Amino acid sequence: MLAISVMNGLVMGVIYALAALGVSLVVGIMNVINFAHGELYILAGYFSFLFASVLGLPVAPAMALAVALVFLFGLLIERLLIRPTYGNDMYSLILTFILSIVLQNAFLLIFGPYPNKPPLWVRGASDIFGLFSYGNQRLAALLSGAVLIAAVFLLIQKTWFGRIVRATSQDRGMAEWNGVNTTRLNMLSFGLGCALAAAAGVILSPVFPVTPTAGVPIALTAFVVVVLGGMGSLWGCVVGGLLLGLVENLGAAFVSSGYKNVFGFIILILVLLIRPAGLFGRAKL
Amino acid sequence: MISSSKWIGPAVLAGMCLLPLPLGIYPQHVLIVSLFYVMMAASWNLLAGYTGQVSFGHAAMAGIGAYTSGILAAKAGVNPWVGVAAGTLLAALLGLGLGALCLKMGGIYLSLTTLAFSQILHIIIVNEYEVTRGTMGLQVPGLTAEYSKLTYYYILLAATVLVLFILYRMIHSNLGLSFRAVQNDETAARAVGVRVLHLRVLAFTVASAMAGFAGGLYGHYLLLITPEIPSLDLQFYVLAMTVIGGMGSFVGPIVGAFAINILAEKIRDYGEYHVLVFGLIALVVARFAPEGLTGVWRSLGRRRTP
Amino acid sequence: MNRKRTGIAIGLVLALAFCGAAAAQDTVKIGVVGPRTGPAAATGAAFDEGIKLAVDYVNGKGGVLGKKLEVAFEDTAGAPDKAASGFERLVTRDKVVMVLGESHSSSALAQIEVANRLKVPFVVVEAWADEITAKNYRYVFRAGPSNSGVVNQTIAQWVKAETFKRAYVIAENTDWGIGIGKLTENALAKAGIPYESMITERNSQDHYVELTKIKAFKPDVVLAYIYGVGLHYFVAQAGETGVSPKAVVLDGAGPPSLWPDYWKNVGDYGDLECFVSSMHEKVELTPLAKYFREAYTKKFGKAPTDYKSRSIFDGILIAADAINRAKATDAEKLVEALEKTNLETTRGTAKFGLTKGGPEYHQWMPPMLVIQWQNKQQVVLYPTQAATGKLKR
Amino acid sequence: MLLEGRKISKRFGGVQALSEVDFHVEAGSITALIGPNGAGKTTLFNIVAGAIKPSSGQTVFEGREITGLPADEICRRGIARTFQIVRPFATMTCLENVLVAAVNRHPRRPRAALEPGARDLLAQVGLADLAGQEARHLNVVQKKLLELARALATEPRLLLLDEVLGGLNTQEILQAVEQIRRLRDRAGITILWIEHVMGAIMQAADRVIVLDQGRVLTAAPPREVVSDPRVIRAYLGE
Repeated sequence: MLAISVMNGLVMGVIYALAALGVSLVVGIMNVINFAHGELYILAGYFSFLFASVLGLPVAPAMALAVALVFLFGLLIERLLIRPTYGNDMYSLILTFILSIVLQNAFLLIFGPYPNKPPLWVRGASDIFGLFSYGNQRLAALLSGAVLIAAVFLLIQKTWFGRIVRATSQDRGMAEWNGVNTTRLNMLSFGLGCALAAAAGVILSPVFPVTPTAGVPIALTAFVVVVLGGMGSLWGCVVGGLLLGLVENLGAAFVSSGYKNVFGFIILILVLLIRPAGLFGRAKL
Repeated sequence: MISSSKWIGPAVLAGMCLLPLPLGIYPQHVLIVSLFYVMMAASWNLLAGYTGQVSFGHAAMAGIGAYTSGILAAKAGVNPWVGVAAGTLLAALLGLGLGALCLKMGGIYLSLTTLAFSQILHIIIVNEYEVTRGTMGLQVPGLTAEYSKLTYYYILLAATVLVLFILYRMIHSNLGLSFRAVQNDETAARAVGVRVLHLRVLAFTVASAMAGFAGGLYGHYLLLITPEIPSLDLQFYVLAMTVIGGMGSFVGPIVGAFAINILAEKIRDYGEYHVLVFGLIALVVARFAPEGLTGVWRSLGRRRTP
Repeated sequence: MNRKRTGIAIGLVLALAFCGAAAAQDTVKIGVVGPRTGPAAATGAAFDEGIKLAVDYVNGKGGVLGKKLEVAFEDTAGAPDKAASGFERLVTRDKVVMVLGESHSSSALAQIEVANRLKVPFVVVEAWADEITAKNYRYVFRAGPSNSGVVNQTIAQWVKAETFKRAYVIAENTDWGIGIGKLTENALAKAGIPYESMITERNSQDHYVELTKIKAFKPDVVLAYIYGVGLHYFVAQAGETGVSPKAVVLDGAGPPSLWPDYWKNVGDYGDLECFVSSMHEKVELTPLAKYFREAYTKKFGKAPTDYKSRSIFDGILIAADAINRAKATDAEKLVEALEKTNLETTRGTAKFGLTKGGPEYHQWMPPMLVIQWQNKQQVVLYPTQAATGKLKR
Repeated sequence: MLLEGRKISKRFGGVQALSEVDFHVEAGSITALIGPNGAGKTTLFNIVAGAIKPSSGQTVFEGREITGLPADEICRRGIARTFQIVRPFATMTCLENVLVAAVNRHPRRPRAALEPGARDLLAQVGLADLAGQEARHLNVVQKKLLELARALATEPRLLLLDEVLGGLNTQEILQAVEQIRRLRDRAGITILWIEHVMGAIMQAADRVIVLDQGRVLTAAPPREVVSDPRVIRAYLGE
């Protein structure tokens, strides 16, 4: 019981962290919460289902194409909806909230209410140390999620783009003063945030099929993780994601499975009360 | 502002009193639902439009009102009117608590906290189905012994007038001046001594009480309370109505609530697209006409009669 | 200055809104309620097919009262509040004379209150909670399974017949799930079979934790009362966690195991799963059942799978028959005619119980089967006299 | 001593905007705050007015510490301000702009009782005719005057003026300076004044504080300040 709950917690934690990375990146740089983050996750799931199951592409290119398309879609959203609202965080929140409802209903119209599922990468289940049996697809999701998170860290820590991102999220004014084109940077990082949502979507949709409204809990969890870890802190996302995954699954196993998701929200409110900047956050409110 | 059109308030009120008489049961139902949304949107507007607090917990407050009153009536046989009062009070207290909790935070944190509050409430209602009957819906008694659409219409109309009257008085009082100052420029408002934090908590408490009140009445009208009342969907409707009507204007949410509800009925004839259509309208309005329909109407008027 | 203009605007909007046109009265309209969206939207699709066939059938035989029969379908989304308001909309706006359908018990329980208040006959077709008929409302009928009927006549009998040793009952948190779960527990206790039970969230996508608890109990049969795609997740994850095939999983609702997405969502873990159904391709109880299969195949170019399309077909036939015998669309006369129903349908002869006091009042219980997927073929396991094969594990 | 700053420092990210600034303002004086762009003048204003908190140091007003109090509380204690870039309440009328300040000074008095006073203030700054006009329709000079009236409606004992003369022509500058003097002479309001127009300061100020690169360069009467080589160097560079 304990072993499988910890395992579940790890898998979900990695996925939460991945979904939250995108939110955190955008918050850190643009101070914008993208409410439609979950819907972009779902969109990527639908795309990869469409390319792989309907058009018959192999799994890997279908996933890559899905992520690329969502990235472009993210650029479009930034250009059309977010850019005019800079300086007014509330307005971008309202706009993306409306966008999330629009996307949900568009999905309903286009794909119907049924769950859709891209093909599995691997079939069957494995026996883990004789403790429990675990779906292979979930193990694959865990692995690829971890690899992707590592890649994002490399991107932020080691590249030219990452340096600009770090500089801007620390002090926007200084970055602008030093010649950073923040308009381009905003657009790019918003797109990257969306692409991270999409990556989480293509990894997880073979396990949890996508439905028009399945993005809501994903986005909510991502917000909880971001606040928990501290807005704009990437390490915070990973620690927060894993923590949340573990707490939820242990809570579900030993307290009440119905209240699984409540644990996350209670943590959120406690963190806001006690340490509003989050575990790794800047003390900026 | 008041002088040239003193007759308009009483005239609209008289019209609203007469309106349902020639109508069938179904249009009457649409009007009653619209009145509920007028209360919700107008009170949410006090938060988002006048004090810049984008709360995602307003529908949850309506849920607090509805479930408090509904559970008291269904399980303890409490008179529904007493229940509605209790629901209003509880919503006000929770509003006060949430408002105070959010004092330290601003902007996005407030939105996320209210979102978390609404989700926690939702999960509790679904899980405690032995008390709330979860997604199955709680059957509750009506406000009157005899069920009549017309009676409910007048009850909700009276409630709406009360809510709007309080809001109008607030907005047009000394307090309202400060509200509008905050809405215009928070930093400048603080600099002239406006107690922004007090105002916020006050607005949160009042708006929550109103949502609880509206939710309580609405539950007893539907006779069935489900987690759809404290849901993000309902929150979206309230937000879309306010944004489309015009955030931060007194008549905006009223116009928005009626327009959207009636439009919904028209669109329903062509299928279940109404949510998508509203979403798109709201998106376009929010992006290109941030002052909403009333803002557009006003600027049109200004152009014609300079 | 602006308020005058705004006042005029409000007036205009209101005036515009109520310029609806009245519909012409050359048809007799009945209403159908069911989920076209939401977790069980497939039921709405099945209802749609059944409605089309039934309307063709009835109008082909001269319609009702010399007029054409028309059906208005209102979506309930599987949500009780939408169900109640949809029901009310059918009666007050579309002016239907009778309402049929529904496949969610919680929705139906909300709707029977509206039916009773508006005094409109309501024939429930596929919502199983006992309370629906146990409330003994004059205007409420059920031409379909009830929880107690399904458990006591079919599921419990099957569990005994297969001599299962340990059972696990998992039920969703709805009126149907909680009700049928409780009835099943009672039946298992009476039969002396050790069991454990739990309630689950019907929209949950992740059942790993629950399945771990189930596995620890070592059951040889799991009775799953989860409706909608939630069942697919449960079946797939039962396979992944190794609960099945050690234990046989029974889908206590039926249709989710027949939906087109079933195999896509559960993969190989779907094989050997059992489910209840009132329809099987090789079991035809009446000539009308044969007609239905042929008409369905001809119209939709595929064989019927979801038995709920046939349930609504039967419901509409019962409604048309009652209207014709009542020679009126008046609610009181329709109730009297419904009470005298004696009509051959696809599932046998429909007759409503008239003894008050229990769920048998205004209830007709059609026979149900237990079927197992064996290499993607449906094999009838129970009742034994209709069986086409043996349980495989 | 009406206002005193003790070792005020403020750091923004990697930039030290103020370092250990000591200064004071005598009651009843007109004190000017000058310095090249980026010297930290507005930052110091914002700290005094409570718009931002200092990284360290204290501000003391009328003998009581006010460091870190919220801006509205500081306003109630008797410090009012104007903004370098005007911030009127755009969708409210001029009268309402002034009334906001008045009703928050006297929360218990009805609006009607406060209106004559507000109209008086508008008349004082020459905006009486525009009382019913929405503030967004004013020109920049009018907006500055409105902000001044609004600040006065809070009935301050210390008024912080941030470049009120920018954009005014010579004639208007003379009038404005006259008005500011009158405020001190007749209403007894102490004034701390950021300004670039040196002529005006020479005319009106009793004392000048010069800020450069976040430090106090000197604080002296205007005549001494203009002949101080350090000040000249700060403005003109080496």
